[in-house]
Amino acid sequence: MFAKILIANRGEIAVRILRACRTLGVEAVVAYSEADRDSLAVQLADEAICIGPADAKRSYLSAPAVISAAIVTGCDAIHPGYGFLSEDEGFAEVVRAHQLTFIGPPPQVLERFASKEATRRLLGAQGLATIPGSNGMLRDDLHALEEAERIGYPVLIKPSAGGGGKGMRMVRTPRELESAVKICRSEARAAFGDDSLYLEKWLEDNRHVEVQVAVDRFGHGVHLGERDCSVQRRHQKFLEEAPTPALGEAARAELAERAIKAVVAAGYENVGTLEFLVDGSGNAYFIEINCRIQVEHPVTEMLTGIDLVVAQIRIAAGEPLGFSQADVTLRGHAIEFRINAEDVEHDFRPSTGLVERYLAPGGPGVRVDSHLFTGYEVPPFYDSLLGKLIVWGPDRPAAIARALAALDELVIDGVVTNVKIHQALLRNETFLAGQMTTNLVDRVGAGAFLAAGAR
Amino acid sequence: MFAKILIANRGEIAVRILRACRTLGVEAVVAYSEADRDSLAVQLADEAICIGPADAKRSYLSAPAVISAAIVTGCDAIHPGYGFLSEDEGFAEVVRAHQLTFIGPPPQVLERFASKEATRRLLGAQGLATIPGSNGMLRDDLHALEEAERIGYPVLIKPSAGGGGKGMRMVRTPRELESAVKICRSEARAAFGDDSLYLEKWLEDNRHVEVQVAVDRFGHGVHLGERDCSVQRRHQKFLEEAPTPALGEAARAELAERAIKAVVAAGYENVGTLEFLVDGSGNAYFIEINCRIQVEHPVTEMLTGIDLVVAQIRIAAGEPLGFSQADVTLRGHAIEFRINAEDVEHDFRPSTGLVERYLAPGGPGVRVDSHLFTGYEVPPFYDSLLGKLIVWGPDRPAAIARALAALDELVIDGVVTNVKIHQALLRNETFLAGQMTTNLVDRVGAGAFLAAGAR
Amino acid sequence: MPDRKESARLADHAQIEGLADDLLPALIAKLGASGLAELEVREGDWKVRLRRPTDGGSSTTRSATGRAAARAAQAHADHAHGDHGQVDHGGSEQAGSETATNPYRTAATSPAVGVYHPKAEVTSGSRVRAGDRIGSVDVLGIPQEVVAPVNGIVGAAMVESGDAVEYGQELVWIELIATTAERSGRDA
Amino acid sequence: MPDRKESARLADHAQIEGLADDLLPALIAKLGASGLAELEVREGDWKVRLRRPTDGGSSTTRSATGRAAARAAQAHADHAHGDHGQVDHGGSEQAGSETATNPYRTAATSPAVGVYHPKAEVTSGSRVRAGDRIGSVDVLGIPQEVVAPVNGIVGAAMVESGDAVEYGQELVWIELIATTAERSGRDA
Repeated sequence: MFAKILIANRGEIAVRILRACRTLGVEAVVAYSEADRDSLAVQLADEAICIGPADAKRSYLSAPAVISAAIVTGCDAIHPGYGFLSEDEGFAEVVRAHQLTFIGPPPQVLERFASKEATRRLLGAQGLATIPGSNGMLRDDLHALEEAERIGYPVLIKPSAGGGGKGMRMVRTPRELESAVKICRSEARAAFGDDSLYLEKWLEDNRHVEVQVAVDRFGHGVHLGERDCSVQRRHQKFLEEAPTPALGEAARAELAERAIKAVVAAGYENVGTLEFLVDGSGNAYFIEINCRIQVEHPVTEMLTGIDLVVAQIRIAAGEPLGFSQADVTLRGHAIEFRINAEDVEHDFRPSTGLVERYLAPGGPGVRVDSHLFTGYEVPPFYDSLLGKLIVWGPDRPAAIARALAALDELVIDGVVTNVKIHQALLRNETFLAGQMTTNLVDRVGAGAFLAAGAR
Repeated sequence: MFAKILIANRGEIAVRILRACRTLGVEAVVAYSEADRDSLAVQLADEAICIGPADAKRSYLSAPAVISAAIVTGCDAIHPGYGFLSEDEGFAEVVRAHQLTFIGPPPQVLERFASKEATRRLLGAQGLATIPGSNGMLRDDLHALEEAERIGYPVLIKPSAGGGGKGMRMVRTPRELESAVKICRSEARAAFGDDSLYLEKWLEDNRHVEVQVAVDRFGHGVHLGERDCSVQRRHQKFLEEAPTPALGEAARAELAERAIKAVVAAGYENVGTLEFLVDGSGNAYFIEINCRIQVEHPVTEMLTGIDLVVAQIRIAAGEPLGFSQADVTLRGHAIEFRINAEDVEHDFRPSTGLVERYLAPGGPGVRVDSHLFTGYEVPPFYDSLLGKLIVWGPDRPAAIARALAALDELVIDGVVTNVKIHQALLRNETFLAGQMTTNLVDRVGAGAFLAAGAR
Repeated sequence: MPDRKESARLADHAQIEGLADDLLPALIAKLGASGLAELEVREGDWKVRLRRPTDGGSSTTRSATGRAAARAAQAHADHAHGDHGQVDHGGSEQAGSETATNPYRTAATSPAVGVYHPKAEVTSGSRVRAGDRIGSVDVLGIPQEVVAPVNGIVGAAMVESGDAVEYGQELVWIELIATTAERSGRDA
Repeated sequence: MPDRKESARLADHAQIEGLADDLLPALIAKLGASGLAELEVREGDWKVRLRRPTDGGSSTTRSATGRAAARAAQAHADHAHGDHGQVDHGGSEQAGSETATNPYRTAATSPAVGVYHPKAEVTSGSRVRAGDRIGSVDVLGIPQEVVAPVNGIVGAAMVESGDAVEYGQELVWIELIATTAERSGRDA
């Protein structure tokens, strides 16, 4: 096991990683930007070090700053969390060059799965169905037009790097294609420093279902069931649950088993998530793999009782997984609500401010992962995630009942949040029927959801 | 189901019951004393009503005040929580006389199990081994001496009513007996208004193991496993865990099955707890039944995923249990730490004050049931329980590792707490070996525990 | 908390006056000029804090949503005034704040939770002495006496006969016949 | 937050001065006389709060137990001064508070996290101009320039050559050669 881990992230995930380190009895150093000097992670940390100014490019996204901080504090490993440098194989490579361990897949594994398009071919060869897509990256507009023609409209333009909806556009006609490609290229370049794009057939009314896997250095792999992330707004997940209401028990088990078989065969290592689109008839198409811990990982922890961040650190340290597929039991139903500093009544524009009063809900089956505290000032420099409310119940209706009570109990005075949209969802018939599709909120319009929920 | 429930209690359990009502979609009214006007339960409540002054005798212990509050607020049921009026069969009787439902066993059941001594005979007849004890209540000193002689010293003097260590004394010689009986009578009279006492054989180095049961009106009963409450100071539990390290899996299952069989046969109804003393050779002797929800109920909720307060309300409303023994699965290990406003370095004297800063621990497997918040003033009028930290892990070592991290994370500025004794316990070899007995802390001395823990 | 010694009081005065004279102007300048949300300065054991209005309005409403807003507000008020644990004023915030601001009247409060019945003979304008029975609160059929807390004249009623009342709830105003001594005492 | 208009500033001044003149004396008397822990008064959009010292000492220690106490203290101090989100001072609390109280010196701070090496020629007493290179911080072998923030004379060093430093950490004092204008400007 590592002697000392540098936590190169912020917000709730920095606190989450710190807790995992404490559980493992490993020392931890929180690397923070000037804007996060008063953050909960820094307050809770045994040791913390300022790595740069508020601007993430000069702090959380700066490989030299992060690695230098690890060296001067005597760390032997770096946990990147999610976002920022977490999926940058170049960073992982430099980390290793400095005799430090990147907590995540080893660089060569990250490299193998770096290109989404190559990964689709790799895992497609291992028996995972993939969505009809472009043959390689789009060389130019002509190539894009040809490929779109071949696949058939509508098509989805996707960046090879990154995620989170940036550089993504759905296009229904050749006329829209050229300008959309231009926009996506610049978005992708700005967000990920890589503007290579590819095309995917667009499935109307699809569900987003992802399988959580964990594979150790010795090729022992287990799946931890799936999660349904179909509740999205502009390609951004904001509610996740498990099990997925989209598939029956047998179909879920089969999907998860196919997924773990494929990634083990393809030589994946550490925790990861395989994302699938599921169409109306229940066909699951593999779209991409996330080689990091995900925001929604607690949903799986609630069902399995397995600490995924601890598993991630253990695997990176070269330890065996320590449990087998037979030890993984999925109990009950869990739902995660992303609590964002967003004004849902004004097009979800980000909000900031001083948290004058914070009361977290609690009780059986209620978990809150958050970096909030009374007196915390939400800085304007980073994403709007304030925390996650995760509820568990023996079944979906029980989980929903708990969620309604917990959301009503949550108090965040001084900062506008998106709690209203969650409350609206929990009263929405499509959601209650387990029929959400990834395009639904955008098609209906968030406003309509809120209005219906208010009724 | 009930239309509206009056919560006739305070502190963390009032909040816990409020959450259960919210989950059930039942309206709730929080009855509070003047000293609790700013309490979390009152702040979270949809409706709250002041029933009297700080003095519990004129508020939380006043049957007329509680029942009148229920009537004027239009409630059809009263939840007494634990302590206060929760085991007063007279109160339950008056509640029914006013066409209200007492959430707990029906009055006639409470009455049947009111006398500990009678209950031992009743359940002894149903096949539960009981500790050799006096033949009925102690009539006078002569009778006490005869019975003690017959049972054999050392003996434990116990009050027929109440609990919590009041009116209890262990006696090793006839010489001590008379004065001890006198003290116990006055203590019992003061605490429970009933000074009848009985004798029990004192078992050296015993363990306190209790079985949680739930029985509906139709005689369907299940057990939810056992809890170990051997960590006590002056007969007061302050740490509880499950499963008990004292017994193997087979012995635990057998004890729980015998317990549920006996109480169902004896006509018990609603949730309840059968307390046993387990001697060095693993023999379990039934000592008493608690006809209420208990402080340590979350330990069982963590293992089973079953909401015991919801079950209690459903059963009181005449609903069937809704699950069978086969649906009760016990997963992993859970430990509850009672966080008390006590100064462990000054003989655990109660402390009060303004909570200037409150940060609750969190993350996977961590639950905090508490009524604290930043800015809360701990009143001096009631018991010292500030809340409960409950941790869960796949096994006991994992739970202990999480507990250490969580206790270190807990911040309660402005009020002295007993956190240190918990941290000392988690470093104590006897505890780590699962060898705690009910007399150990008192025999070794809390001071010695703290000193050892500090090392 | 126990009342504190005169000497300590004077020390407090000196310190706080010091704060007011020396530090406040600096604070004012700094806060006025900057975009800060709040400023606090320590002087010895004391602090002075200035806070720029933050848009807590909507959120406060949020925090009270679906709850007893008045009650939440009451709780807030208690906090704002820092008299934690001091609960000798009952009833709704409105009434509570009235007593706070009007020293020439005081309220008769309910001795229990139940149903209020004023005494027929006691009406607005009647003169009462401290301890006089002016009504009762019915608790499960047993009447509990409501008495005048002070000498005075019965004023406006805050609840009607037959209303459900909680313990300590303000029922009816008693207008004081105040002496100068009493007044200055209250204003101190 | 953006800088605010002059008119708004003046309004703020007026309101706060109002608070100071009218309300503070009353506050002082009330708090001095009572046993309250704290008092707060609102005037228009503004609040003034006085808080009696509470025995947070031991508990603060508790909250910092097994953690970077200095850092926690730093975080606290930031809160106490209410400059939420304002993070333009780095380094240890000790140094931070010094700058706050001594307007005639300012510190050169680290441009990055790494290992500090002062420039050999620049020693205590050397005269420097704002922008002069006075040392470097080594980040993975690449030196980052440390420059003098103001014209002045190099004073006491806060870290030694070869020490690990964090971003924004105060490295060495630069004693100001202050003009009256500068001074009054600072004192305003």
